[in-house]
Parts: sequence; C-alpha cells; structure tokens
Amino acid sequence: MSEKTKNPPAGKKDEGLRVPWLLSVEYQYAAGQFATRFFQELRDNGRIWGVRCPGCQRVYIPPRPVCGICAGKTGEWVEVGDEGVIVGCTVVNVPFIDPMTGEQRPVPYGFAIIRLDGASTALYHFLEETDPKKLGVGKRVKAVFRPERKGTLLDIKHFRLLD
Amino acid sequence: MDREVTLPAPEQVAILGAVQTRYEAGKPHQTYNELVHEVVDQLLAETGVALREIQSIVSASQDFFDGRTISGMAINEVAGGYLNSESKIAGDGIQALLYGAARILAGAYDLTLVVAHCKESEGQFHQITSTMFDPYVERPLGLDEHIAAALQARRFLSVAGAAEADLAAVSRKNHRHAMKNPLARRSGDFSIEHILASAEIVSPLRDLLAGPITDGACAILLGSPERARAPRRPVSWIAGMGSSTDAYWTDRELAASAALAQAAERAFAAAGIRKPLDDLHVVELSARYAHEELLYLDALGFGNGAAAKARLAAGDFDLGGKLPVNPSGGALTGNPTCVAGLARVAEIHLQLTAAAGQRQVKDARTGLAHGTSGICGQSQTVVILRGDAPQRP
Amino acid sequence: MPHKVGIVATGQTKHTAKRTDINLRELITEAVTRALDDAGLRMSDIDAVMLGNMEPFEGFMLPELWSVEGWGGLGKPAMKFNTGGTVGTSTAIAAYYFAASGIYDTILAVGFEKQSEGHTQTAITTVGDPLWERTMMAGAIGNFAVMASTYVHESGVTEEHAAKIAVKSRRNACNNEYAHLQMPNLTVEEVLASPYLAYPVRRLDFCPQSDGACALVLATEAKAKKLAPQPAWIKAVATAHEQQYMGDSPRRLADMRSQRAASQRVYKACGISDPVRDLDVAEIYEVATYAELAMYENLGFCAPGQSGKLIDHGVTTMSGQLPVNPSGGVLATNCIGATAMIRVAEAALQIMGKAGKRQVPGAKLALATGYGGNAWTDALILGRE
Amino acid sequence: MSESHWIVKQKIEIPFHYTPGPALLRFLEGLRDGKIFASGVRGESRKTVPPLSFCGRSWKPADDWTELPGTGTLESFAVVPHGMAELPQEGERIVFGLVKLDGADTCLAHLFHTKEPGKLKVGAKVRVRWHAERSPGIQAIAGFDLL
Repeated sequence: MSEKTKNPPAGKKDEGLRVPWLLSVEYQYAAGQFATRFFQELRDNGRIWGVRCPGCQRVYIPPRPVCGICAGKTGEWVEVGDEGVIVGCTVVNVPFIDPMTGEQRPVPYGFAIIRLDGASTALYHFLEETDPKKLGVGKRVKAVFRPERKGTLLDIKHFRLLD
Repeated sequence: MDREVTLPAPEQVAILGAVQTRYEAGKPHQTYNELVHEVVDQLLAETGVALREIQSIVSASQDFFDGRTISGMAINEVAGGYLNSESKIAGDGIQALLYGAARILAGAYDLTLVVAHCKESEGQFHQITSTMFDPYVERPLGLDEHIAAALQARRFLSVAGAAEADLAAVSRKNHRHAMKNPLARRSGDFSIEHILASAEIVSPLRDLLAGPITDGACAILLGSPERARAPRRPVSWIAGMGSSTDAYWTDRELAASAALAQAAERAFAAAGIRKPLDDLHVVELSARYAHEELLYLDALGFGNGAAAKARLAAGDFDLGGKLPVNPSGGALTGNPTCVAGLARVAEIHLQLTAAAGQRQVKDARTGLAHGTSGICGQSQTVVILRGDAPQRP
Repeated sequence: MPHKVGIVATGQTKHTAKRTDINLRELITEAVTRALDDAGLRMSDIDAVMLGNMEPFEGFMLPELWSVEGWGGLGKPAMKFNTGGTVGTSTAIAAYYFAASGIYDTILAVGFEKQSEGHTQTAITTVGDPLWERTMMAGAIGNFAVMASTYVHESGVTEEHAAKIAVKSRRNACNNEYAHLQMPNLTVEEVLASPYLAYPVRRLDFCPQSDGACALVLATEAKAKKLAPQPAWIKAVATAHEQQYMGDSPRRLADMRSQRAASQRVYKACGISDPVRDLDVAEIYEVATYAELAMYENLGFCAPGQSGKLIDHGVTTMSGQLPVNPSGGVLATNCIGATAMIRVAEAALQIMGKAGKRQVPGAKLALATGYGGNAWTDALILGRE
Repeated sequence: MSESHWIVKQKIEIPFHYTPGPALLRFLEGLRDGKIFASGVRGESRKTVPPLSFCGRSWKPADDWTELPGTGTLESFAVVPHGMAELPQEGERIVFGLVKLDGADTCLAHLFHTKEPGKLKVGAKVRVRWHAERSPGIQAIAGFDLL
C-alpha cells in the first residue's frame, strides 16, 4: 500500500509519495563439501582447518576447490593455528540496516582481516577491542571460542588482542 | 532497425564442448560455486583444455536467486577468472553465449568459457520473482512469475483457440523425451488425463504444465576457428544469432511473441535459413510453461496455434518426427532460470556432434537453440548452430 | 582483426543524493536523450543496447525490462550486466567487443542506479559470502576502512594526504555540472574534522550515495567518423579479477594485483611505459581517498610508498602533469551502476575536447578504470588517434 | 541438518521506497480520487495505463492526459488455488485479471473477488470496484467486477 514517507529526514522538505516494498527472502544456502567439513571440525573439535594447494603450497581459508593462482585443484587439509596477525582492521561507527535481520546493526564494532598462523589467506572476523587506538595492522590476536559451538563462524566469538 | 544484424560468416565461432550438471530438485551437497566447478572441470577434461588457458569468461546468474549481491564473484577461481576477464550477465545464459561469441569474433580471445548457474531451491520463488514486477501497481497485489505465466496461458488458449489438453500434449511429449535424457529433472510417460489432474499452481497452470524448481549449471567452451581445427573431437559452429526485446508484459499481446519473431528472423538471415521447417533438423526451446512452446513455435513460423497443434498431434515434433522439438525434454521438465537458454545451446551442440545418446536426432546437421528472460518472455534470443564441415550457402 | 571502435557521444544526468522528481525509467531516459542529442542520433539509428545496473540496490530484478520504454529498447537486441562497482565499465567493454566483432555498428550503453530507493550499505553487505563474510561486513565503508588500514600501515600515507585527495575531488567537481558533491571551499582541516565512519576512513574520505545515469554511444570506424568530429577511440580494454574471498589478496590496497595486471595490459597495448608522462588525464574509480592514493601506486603513477608525495607536489591536480579525476571522480559522485561508465564518459569528453571547464588542454590519451567486488579492475585507454 | 551436507538458513531483508515520478504520481493520486488517468503522446492515439511520462516508441513526452471511464475488457484471468492467498470473504476465490480498460491500449492487472470464477470469460466486460476509503496507490481499487 502506498503511503507518505512517515519520517522525512530532518531539514529536508517532504519528498512526496514513495511506494514502499520490503524485500524479504529466506535462503537455505548449501554449505558445500568444503565449508561443511570446516565447520564440523570447528564445532566438534574447536579446530581450524584449511586446504593446501599442491602447486604453490598456499594454505587457503576459507577452504575451496580450486587455487585461482595456480588454476589447479586444491589438495590436503591442514590445521592452522587459532592465533594470527591483523592484516587490516577497523571500528565501524556508521549505523546501517543489517540485511540478515532487517534491523540496524549495533555499532561501534571492530572487525579485521586476520591471517591465522599457518594460513596464506586471511579471514574476516570480529575484534573484541573497539578502540581504534589500541588496534593496529601487524598486531597478534587469538580466537576466543564460545562455550557452546554450533558449527558456524560465530563459534569463534571474536579475536582478542595478544600483548 | 536500419540494418540487419548478422554474423559475417558462419564458421567463425565454434562450440568446442558443452557440459551440464544433472538437473535436480535440490543440490544440498553443493554450493553454486561447486556446481560451476563440476561443469567447468568436466568441460575442460572433455575438450582437453587446461584451466590456465582460459582468459575470458562470461557468466549468467541472478543475484536474487543466488542470495548474494555480485554473485559472480564466487565463481572466479573455479572458472579461471584470477587476473583474467570475467563478466556477468543478469539474464539468460544464451545472452552470455552471444557476448562470448563477440569476444572471439573481435579477435580478443581464442577461447571463451560461458557458464550459467542457478539453485532455485535455495531461495523463495514467489518472493524472488515478484521483484521483476512494477513496484507501484503490481507488487502490492502479489504478482509473481507463475501468476503472469498463468495469465499468458489463459490468453493464449483463448486467442489461439487451444484447449488445456493441447498444453497437456506438449507436456506429455516433453516428459516422454526426458525419459531418454539422463540429466533431466522430471520425466515420465504421463497420460493427458494424469497431466490435467496434476496439482493446480495457478489455474490454468498445473504442476505438469510448468517447469519445477530446479538446481543446475551449464558450461560451454567457445573457440576460434584455429582452436576448432585442433584435432580433438567434433565441434559445432554458430551460424546465426538474433536477439530482440519486447514491450513490458502488460503492454503487448501476450498470446504472441513479436520479439521472438524478430530474433528468429535475424538469426535465420545470418544463417541463410529460408524455410525453417525444412532447413532445421532439431529445435530446443526455452519454454518453462507448456503454453510457451506452442506460442513460440508460432512465433518461429512453425504454424499458428491450430497448425502447430496439428503438427504436435501428428507427432512432427516428437523425437523421430519431422522436426523434433525439445528432444531433451526442455525447460518444462526442469531447467533453472538463467541456465535454461544455455542448456538449449548445449543440447543442440550434443545433437550436432552426435553425442546426444538416446535422445539423438538422426542426421541432425542444423539446429535452433532459444533462450528468454523477463516476464512472459520479454527478452528473446535465437542461436542457429551447424555441425562440423560447415555448409556454405 | 577487430573493427576500430570510437565513443561518439555521452549523456549524463545531474547526479544527486535523491532524485525524488522522477523514477528509474525516467532517470534512464534523461541520460539516453542527452547521449542521442549529443550525437544527433535517433533511436532508430541504434543497433543494440548494453545496460548496466546492480539490481539489489533497487530491489528490482531485471529493472531494464520494466524500463524498456525509457531506453527505446523495443525490437532491439539488449543485455544487462551486473558486476558490482565495475558494472559501468563491464557494460562499456561489452559494447566495445560487440562493435569490434562487427555484429553491431552503433551501440548504446547505459549505466543507471537510484541508490536513494534502497539501502546501499545493506545491499553491499550482502556482497559478503553468507557463511564467511556477511556477518562481519559493514558495507563498502567497513571494507574500505579495513583495506585502508593495511595501506596506511605499509605506505606511510597520512590523514593529511588523504584529506588533500578529498579536497581535490570536491573542488574539481565544481567544474563538472553533473557532479553530486561540489564543495568549492572545502579545506584539509574540514576533512580532518569530519567524524570517522569506520577508522581510518572519515566521512569526507568516502564517496556519497548518488542517483544517476550515464549513457554512451559507440560506433565502428566509418560510422564514428560521420557522427563525431573527434571520436574518442577505444585503444585498449582489459579486465582482471581477484580471487574469490575478501581476505585472499594478501596486502589489499597496498598491492592490488588486479589493478596492476589490468593497467599493465592496456599500457602495453598502447606502448605506454611511463603513464604520468604518456597519459594526459586519468578518470579512476576511487571509492575512498586512501584508495586513490593506493591506486597511484598500483596504476604505476609512482613508486610504492610515494603516493603522498604525488599529491603533495600537485602532480594529479588540474594544473599537474597528470590530472586525475577532473570530474571529481567517485568521491564526488557514486551512482553505482553508472559510476564506472561515468569514468569512461569523462575520459571520452576529455579526448573529444568537450569537457568544458574541466577540460585538460590538448588531452590526447586518457585512462579510465572501474573497480569492484573483492578488488577487481577494468581498464580502458581512449585516444584521439 | 544432515552431517554430509549442511544447510545454512539466512534471511535477506531490505526495505525499499520507490519514487513514482510525475506520471505515476498523477495516476496514483488519481486513484485516491476515484479517477483513472492514462497518458499518451500528443497527436497519437496510443494511451497507456499505468501512464508513461515518456514514450519509448516515438521518443517523445507522453503528456496528453485522458481520464478513463473505469470499464474495460477482460483479456485474461488466473485463479489462485485455495490456501495460496488470504481469502477476503467466506467462499470467495482470489482471481488475478488482466484488463484492457476502455480507452487504453495497455492492460492493468488487478484482482477479482468472486465466488464463481467459472463465470469469468476472456472478452467479458468488467468494471472497476473502488474501495470506499482510498489513499494514493493501486489498492485504492478493490478489484474488478463482471458487468
């Protein structure tokens, strides 16, 4: 049903009639053979595994079927550490609607790209610390696991700075 | 259009190979990235090409079905995209084939991988397809692809003077064909009565008159004439391509397809086809809904509603008939959005290279593949393929 | 051999935060009409149309088909591209290949986005892989902030360097009648006083969200010469992708593998060995100030770690040796489906000598880039010859 | 969840607000007032509803307005099975209709609320049924009735 926008932004003139629509789709994503194995290990044993490319020896997290650089299939699974180094990091202050809930995601929150010890690629994850002055590229971090693990990336609650 | 849009000569772009997954109601064990890996891996093995030789990729997929913005990014590595040129079309895979052919004709690449993928099972068909509709006057009413197709079906029945039993005859033929296609999602020797008693989706559409929710992928390797000459296995050639766009669905006669007629005219002109019924040996149509097959046969010049019905009844369009239509079973038996049109090309390639197994049409040398996208077939594309040893007109 | 292809006309809307006066279809018409008028063409002269748009930003599947009356598409071959930030260049490059192949002679390319109708950061968050990245992602802002942190750490660029880029962009934009953010009096101090969106990226370090459309007309040689006194000839195009996840590129902005590969490819094709010397102007896709600085290195405008000096010495300003983004760039206007095409249109205007107040005098060779997703790059070189 | 292949359930939910532009705005506001407006190019007979502001065929503004009488011809209809949509009244079926309004060259999709979908025929004459309380939007129309 069409309606006037209820709360035009402050300082703006009424923008007139705008017709609303809520995109709302529930997905059932297949995890696939690589992610399924990764998350089972994470849930059952609290361990983090990647796959190695037999060509260049890179260890990939997330694990995947093909090493793009070698254009060849990946090979054996290898365990990596639960500690690593920050490759890039930020603290998000800008509020936005979380597409997974349809509501605003709470801010501030810290997140980083973290290269775990033994991995060649880096993983997105949350940081416990939200003061940008205390964060930094090159600092070491350690995974903090949740007591009850369900088999998702959030079985790791966040990464904690190591001194 | 001031000029006809035609290919300069019929043997400049070859199809070196074509691979499809099995089409299934769901593929819960694979991500779409892994689906693409499966078809690309098999395609490269069959054509003897290494992944590192691929420098040009055109994919077709739909962000809303994939549940991901710029969903093409997930297939980069399995399709050979790292530091190479991948582009993504939001539309049917047959358009990706056209773009791939343009890249080869432009002399930019001697190989181009074309891939289409979709897992319809992962999202919600109603919610997703409703986003194609006018947001001001249509979405608030709850329209979706099935409802628009049902409106088109009723319109076609009325204008063409056809009966629901005629739609069932299309369904019967295609599901019987699909019994010979090991990749088919749905097949069976269904009676007309059984089809007309299948569950109502939106009347007059029934379960066996509409393509079911399906997961699958298709990959095709295009090559330059030099690549095609490398002695490996039989190839087919793109002999003509034609495309056209119709008006929005409420703004045209839904019982006809002016855009398909235009697309076909362009492709026939390019391929030197004057009498399609005689010159073509096999046809694969993207008709997810049974009425679309009759409607599209009409647009292709294979007879108005009545004539097409008579030919259908006479078995002309059956495997073994005069001009087999959808010997694979076609999209009605289950091909996902985005994949259906490219799958048609793959099927024609298999026919022309005598690799279609039990569904092989004897002595097929020239075939037509068709793809469509949008509400009630708004965008239409026709590709004419010829078998090896191209016949110069 | 490919046919020679030139850009003969461009059309843009006045890009702005919210076009609440017109709908998406009407926005497209505005840009297309301007492009046709620019070349003195009728819609019947157009053989085919290539469209570019990112559907999740409008929540609209195949909006080009709903909009068909808006781009005169009835009876015409058309297809739609959907490649993220690069969509405008992907669309222009497809139009180039279709013309170069000889399939079509005169092609209309259109990029469009009406970001005000949805939630950009939300839609960009769904770029993240649902299992691996989406939970943490915070739109493009969070992503670029993470990348910028790596680059700042490695290159030693300062907030002041970034602020100078912000000022250059918004001041250049004042010479561009189509630009969204025009700030003639912006100072480095003001940029440094703007709040952090996501550390180290401040509000004025980042691009706006815009509504806008851009159209190009491309034609094969004989047609192009008839349609424009000086076509902008497309001399080279390249696309280079990254690996599939956000954390795959080891040094992120500090070493953009795709940008090095794509730019080196087009430079080689055109015999460019020193881009600052050989190019006359560049229109690059920089979503954030730090990205522009990093791109100076990745595009070979300076040695690693020297991008700060480049802006300190004014090399990339309007009066410098290689003006970068005379239009104001993405930092002044970002209507995603159109943005990369605007880079091509602006580069073409420079080559055609039609860039008005933002004209780089005598520009003969121009670079245009697109950038998107997990760091992939399109590059085009346009020239007078 | 099978151990051999995991399924991850996740929602995508994003609100949108669409600007109608001048022609659709006039149309939607007209509906509030119980009027149906169509537009066309001056000097041309073709009229579209919902109205376009610009005709892509003649590449001219479509600013020649007409008010339509609210009657038309049923071009097609599709019957939604029980259980698919919320039924408005006891015994009624939801039917989507495609109607060419008298004076228009295009169709408008809307609903029929009927207890007897079997009475609908392609080619039948129909009339718009208005809601008593209306705001600007397509739902100012309740649906169509057979004449």
